Amino acid sequence: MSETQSQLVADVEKLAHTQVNDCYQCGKCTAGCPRGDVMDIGPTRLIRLVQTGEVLEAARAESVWQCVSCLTCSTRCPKSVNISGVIDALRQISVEKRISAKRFNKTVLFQKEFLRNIRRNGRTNELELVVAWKLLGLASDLNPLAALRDAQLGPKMFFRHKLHFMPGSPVKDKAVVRRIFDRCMAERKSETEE
Amino acid sequence: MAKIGVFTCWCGENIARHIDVERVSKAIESLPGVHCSMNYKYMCSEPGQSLIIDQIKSLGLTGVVVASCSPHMHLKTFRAAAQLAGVNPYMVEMANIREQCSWVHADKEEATAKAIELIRISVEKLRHNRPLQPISVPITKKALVIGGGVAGIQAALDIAAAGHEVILVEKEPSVGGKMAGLSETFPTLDCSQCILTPRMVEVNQHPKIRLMTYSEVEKVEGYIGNFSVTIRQKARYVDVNKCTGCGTCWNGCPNKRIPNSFDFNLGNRTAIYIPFPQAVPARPVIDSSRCIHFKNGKCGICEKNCAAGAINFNDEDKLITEEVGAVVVATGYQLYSIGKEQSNPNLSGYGEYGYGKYKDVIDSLQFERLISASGPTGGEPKRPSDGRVPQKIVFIQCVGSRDNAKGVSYCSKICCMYTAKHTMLYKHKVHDGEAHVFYMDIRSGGKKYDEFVRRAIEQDGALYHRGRVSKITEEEIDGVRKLVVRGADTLTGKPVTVEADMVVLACAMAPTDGATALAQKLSVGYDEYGFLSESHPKLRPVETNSAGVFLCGACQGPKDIPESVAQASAAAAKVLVMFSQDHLTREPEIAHVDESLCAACCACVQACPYEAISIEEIVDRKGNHVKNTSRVNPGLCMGCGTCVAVCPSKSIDLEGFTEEEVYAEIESLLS
Amino acid sequence: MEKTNTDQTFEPKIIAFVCNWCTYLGADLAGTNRLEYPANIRIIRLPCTGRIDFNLVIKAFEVGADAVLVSGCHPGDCHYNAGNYHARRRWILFRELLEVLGIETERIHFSWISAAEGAKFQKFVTEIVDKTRALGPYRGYQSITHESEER
Amino acid sequence: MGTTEFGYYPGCALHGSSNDYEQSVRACLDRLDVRLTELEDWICCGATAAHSINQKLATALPARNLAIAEKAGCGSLLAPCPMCSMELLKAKQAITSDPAVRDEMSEIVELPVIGSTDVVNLIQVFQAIGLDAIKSKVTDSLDRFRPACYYGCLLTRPPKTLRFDDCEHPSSMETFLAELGAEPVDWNFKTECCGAGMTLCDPDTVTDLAHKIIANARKHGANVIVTACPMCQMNLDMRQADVEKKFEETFDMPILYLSDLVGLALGISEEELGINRHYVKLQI
Amino acid sequence: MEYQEYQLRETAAKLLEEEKANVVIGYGLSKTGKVVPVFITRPEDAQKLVWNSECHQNLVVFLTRPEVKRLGKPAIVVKPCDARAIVVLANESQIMRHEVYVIGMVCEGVNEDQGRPSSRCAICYGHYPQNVDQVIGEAEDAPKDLSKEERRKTGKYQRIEEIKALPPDERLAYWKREFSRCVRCYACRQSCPLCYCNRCVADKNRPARIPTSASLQGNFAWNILRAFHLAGRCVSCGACSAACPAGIDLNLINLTLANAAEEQFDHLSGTKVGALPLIGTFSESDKEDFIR
Repeated sequence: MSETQSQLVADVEKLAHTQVNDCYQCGKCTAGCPRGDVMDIGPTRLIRLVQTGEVLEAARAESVWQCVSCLTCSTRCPKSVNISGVIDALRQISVEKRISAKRFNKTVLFQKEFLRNIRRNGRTNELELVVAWKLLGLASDLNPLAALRDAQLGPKMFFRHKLHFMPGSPVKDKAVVRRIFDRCMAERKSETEE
Repeated sequence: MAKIGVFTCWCGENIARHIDVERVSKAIESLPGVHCSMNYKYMCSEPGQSLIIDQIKSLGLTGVVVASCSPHMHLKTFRAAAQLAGVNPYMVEMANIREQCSWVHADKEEATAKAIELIRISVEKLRHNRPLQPISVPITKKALVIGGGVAGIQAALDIAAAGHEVILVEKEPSVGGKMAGLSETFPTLDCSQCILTPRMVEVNQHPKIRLMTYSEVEKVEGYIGNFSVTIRQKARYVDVNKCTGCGTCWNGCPNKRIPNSFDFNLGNRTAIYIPFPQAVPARPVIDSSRCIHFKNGKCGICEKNCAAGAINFNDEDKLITEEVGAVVVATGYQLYSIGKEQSNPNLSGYGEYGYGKYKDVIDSLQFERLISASGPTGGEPKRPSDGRVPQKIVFIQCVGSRDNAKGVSYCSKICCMYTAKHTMLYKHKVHDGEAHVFYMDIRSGGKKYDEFVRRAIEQDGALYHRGRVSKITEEEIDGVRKLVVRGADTLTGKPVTVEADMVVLACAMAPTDGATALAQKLSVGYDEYGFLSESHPKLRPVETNSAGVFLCGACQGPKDIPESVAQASAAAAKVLVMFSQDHLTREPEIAHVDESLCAACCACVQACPYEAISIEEIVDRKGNHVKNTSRVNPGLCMGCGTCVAVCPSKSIDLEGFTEEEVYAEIESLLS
Repeated sequence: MEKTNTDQTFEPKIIAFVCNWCTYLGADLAGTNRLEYPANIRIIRLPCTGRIDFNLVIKAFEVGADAVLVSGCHPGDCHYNAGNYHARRRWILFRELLEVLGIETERIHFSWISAAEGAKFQKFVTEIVDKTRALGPYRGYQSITHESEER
Repeated sequence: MGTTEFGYYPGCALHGSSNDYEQSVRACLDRLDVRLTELEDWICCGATAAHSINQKLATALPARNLAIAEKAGCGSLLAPCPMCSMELLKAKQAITSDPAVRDEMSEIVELPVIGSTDVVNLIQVFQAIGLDAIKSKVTDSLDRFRPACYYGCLLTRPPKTLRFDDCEHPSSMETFLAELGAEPVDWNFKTECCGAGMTLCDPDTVTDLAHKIIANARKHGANVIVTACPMCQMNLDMRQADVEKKFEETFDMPILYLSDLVGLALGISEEELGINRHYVKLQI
Repeated sequence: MEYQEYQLRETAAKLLEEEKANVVIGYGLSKTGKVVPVFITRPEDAQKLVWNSECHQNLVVFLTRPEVKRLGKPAIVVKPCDARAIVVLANESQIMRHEVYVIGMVCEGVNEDQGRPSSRCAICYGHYPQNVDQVIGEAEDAPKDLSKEERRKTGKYQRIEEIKALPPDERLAYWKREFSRCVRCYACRQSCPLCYCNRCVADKNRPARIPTSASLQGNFAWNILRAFHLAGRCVSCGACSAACPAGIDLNLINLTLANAAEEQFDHLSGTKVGALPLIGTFSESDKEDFIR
């Protein structure tokens, strides 16, 4: 393993608060994963890649973004490896290194937009978010029809008084939220803030 | 006046390369008490030893210091040599100038200087040493074997075969242990009961063996060669001497639907019962918690039917005390519980496998009963929920084993083998059935073992998936209840879902529940899981640190039948070595009390790890109380010296490491 | 003069009290594996850490030790089941006593070293020698002894 | 019976698209004399996005809310959304188990935080009120309901952090609803994930997962699914039409909040509880 | 206090009359009017007993003396702090508890010589006697007991903290100054109710663990030995400090260990009947941070 590789492994372990070498590749995470059957690289193999220093290859995997963060894997792991945490770490690394799986550009952009939304408002403004999402969908060279499909939900929700233009009670001290974001993001080189 | 000879060894080049041996010899000559100082190439060799013997004889030496290797290597050798020349063996000291000097210090000057000091320490100690006489303890040549499984049976038979009396205590109503419940055994597929039952009968009939079933060890006192054991013989309510084992009672008992624990509750038994047809002794027991007579005083059908008049509803537990010289512990194992109930608070169950919730999820010992000819289904694999013959069985290995999060960290060693056996036995009975195995690694080291596993895969077509199972749910599919097993195959990297009729969990092997309590009674150590500790993992595998107590079988760690039997014979051999003499010689390096000075504050009594110290009353000739004092039982003391450290008045001292000797050692270092 | 001179060539005297079954064997193993360490240590072999009385440590300082090492089996591994647990409790209290008296506790080193830990023994001894060398001779306790002699 | 008090962290969902949940919780707890004090100026917990993008942020955002709760002297804090509740508890664990994290977080969020607040979910609030107290106010029986209690993935996970119920076979909702007269069914997907986190990004998977859940509940005889999670409710409710279309099956399975069912037992109207605002109509 | 004294005399007379005790060990007056230990064997002499603020001596030390044992079954007057020593003696099987009748006085604090309040009273563990056969005095008359925290802030504990705050060499220098005054008269040993060995190690010469002359080295060795032998046993009665002719506050060392025993092992000696010795027992979970 090269030094860069071991550095990356250490980074993953630190972010996920776990030891990847504890994993003995039993496959229980893949077995219980609700997305296991559609993933390109299942959780067991993601951990294996990290074990062997191939963090970047793992971070490129589509499965990193297919994960629904349901924690089934970590909960049932016989070695108490925080698999879900490792996947979160891989997400963070893939974003920072701009190597996330192409097919999930949308998802990544959405997550970023979600955070930007919170940074701006302190709480999520759903309408802003859905609009941004739809714009992203249209702009990201994906099937525009697919994006339009959910657009139907918009009016439906609005009709049921579910969708608001503003959060129920706006955050007063928005500056502090920004400062919290800046402090957390400062330490790591991150491209989330343009 | 001490006349000490110092013999410095070159150990070939080992010592001489880094230590100037000649200079050492010279420097030692002038030390007080040293009468001669010599060196030789190999002190431990025959001529080396002769040199020592000659010098003792010609110079009339009273003590010997050998400066050579670690005392753990050759102290015994040199003590024996000194004894040959008429010097008390405890007047021999060693200075470790090899392992702790020449081998670890490169600078010859420094090493030589240190060697001189090390020898000086030993000389000073020796000047204060006292000759000691080995302690002789008489031996009761009778052994107690605890546990009547295959290991206990083997140990009992071996000891008895040498002509010594044996008491074999078994807590269940019959001997046989777990092996009696198995169907066939790997890797030969011979019938377990066919090979075991002759041995069971033999222990019952052997004139030298007293078999005490339905009994437990209550208390152990005494020490090696002289244990006093109290055994609780539980009320059986059947007079075994009158009973003929005819079976009229259990056949006539109206209370027929009691889950049989021998079948792991898959089958039923009556309130008066023998656990299985080949039980030894073939004498029934009344389960008083279920018997109608004990509930309302009625029924009594068995009593009426018994022609021998053997039923005794007024039977009571009996306490029997026996004197024995050695104890063999063979309490065996149980399966790690996969349900919510755990005997060990560090463990938690496997909720995701639904054991206890889904009837057709069973453990491996239950499966053994299901395919055993003497089992509740007569050997036909029928699933517990509806009696259907399963067309597809999933076997899951490493349930509880190698699972730090919920179970135990160790490998249970036998599951790979018996799971392969299970798939074969199943396929032999249900030819078109499917056997799926989820495993992590196949561990099949042993004679004909790996061939056996391959046979299951290659010839009998068991389908092995390398991966653990995450969840089992029960679903009705096409009108049949199925267990949906969600596992993974890490070799393909994909999840695998199997809709099975039955699931068999290969649960971890764990020590029996009472094992640690028994270990405490015997002062035997045990690990975090409750497996009893052997004295040395390689060189003393059947001894314990409690002298006179030996181990065999799965109470010491996961083990298969051949290993258990081999270990049982080894334990028996150790007992026989002990019994080959009338007296036991023990190292005299034990604690002793200056009773005139002891204030009986009891600190040592509390501190002793072996309960070897007690408070005794001293009386004068007329029987008047003079004082109390602590006293060491030389049979129990192992010589750790903890008592010395806690004694405020130092009225207790440890032979071989007395206060005087140790202070002399330290003072020799005065600069 | 003498002071600086001795300090330059100062070789600490270290007395070790070790149990026969773990640390003594650990030291033997260091030898078998030829793991070198400084020659400043003198081992006193005792059956068990349970036997190691605090008096012995004081005595070691009285004879001029600059540091003392006390070592035995890891908790749970005692050859005599529990001697090391007894020792541990005494050490905890003993350190409190030394602390208030101003006897430098950094000159008394406690450790668990098993029969398999030859390398740990080597490392531990080397560290102690280096540390003690840096601390210099234990003039504190030695002055007690010397003043006694002068009187 | 006196008034019980809880601090209240609604989270974005309850002030956004799942405001029917807030309506239901408030109506229900009001009837039970529970006073909720909303945290002053709370902020978003960060949800999945924060721990996908920046781990420190994933601790800092909930830590800020914990700090606000501590400043307000709030002992028990109700977070009805399991995602929020889990994020708060994860942050609490990080803060209480490592003083360095505690100090760092106090600095980042500009308020001292020690992790002293108990974060509870809706079921725990009902448990705290006590069955007897609730039963004494029950007016209507729930005997027409055969609920499949759906805990989702986050109500019990990670078990060592949440320490709530059995993570494989939870039963607290069942026990509770059975006492109110409902007949909960035993089914297999109590803790299976519905994929709500992906509802916008990957609708196909979500419909698959939702189908498995609704179909299994139906198969085991349920006539309603009960949840205590706004995302699960929204996902199973809003997506049900898509599921029915894709799998060509009709379910008409109402997806109620736990507080909806409790509210009905307490005699609160469907309108007050906001049940009328769900997609799938309640027709039982 | 007068009423307590009256009750005490009545009790003692009755005990002797009914032969529940053959000797009452208590406080009386010497010819010069000083409070001294007295051994009352006749009921009519019970009037000689006194109880006042000068009764600072711990009489428990006499219980293990052979010459006192010869007087027959004893009753003894104790203060609450002294009573703890009885519990320790019984736990260490030095006395049969049922063979001693213990009269516990509710205590408002006592003076040392020259009328100064005793320093041990500043760290009083309780004014109401525990584990005694009879209590004389009313609980409400006793001053309020200090909490553990309050105790730590007063008297000798404060002094210990001061010493501990010094750099090690100054600490050592302090004790060197103190111990250099020790003349090895062993009054500390003589006055201690818990020093009951038949022959003290200090008096044994094979090996000579403690240099016998009053050298600084010997004094250090002796005082370390004494302190450690009392670890987990000392009941902080202060008898040693009071007895020391050189005026060394020996109790400070004992208190340090008593404090450690309480903090680390939750062991407060003499407060629990049947307690096992602190040294001589262990727990697998004993905590330390210095063993490597």
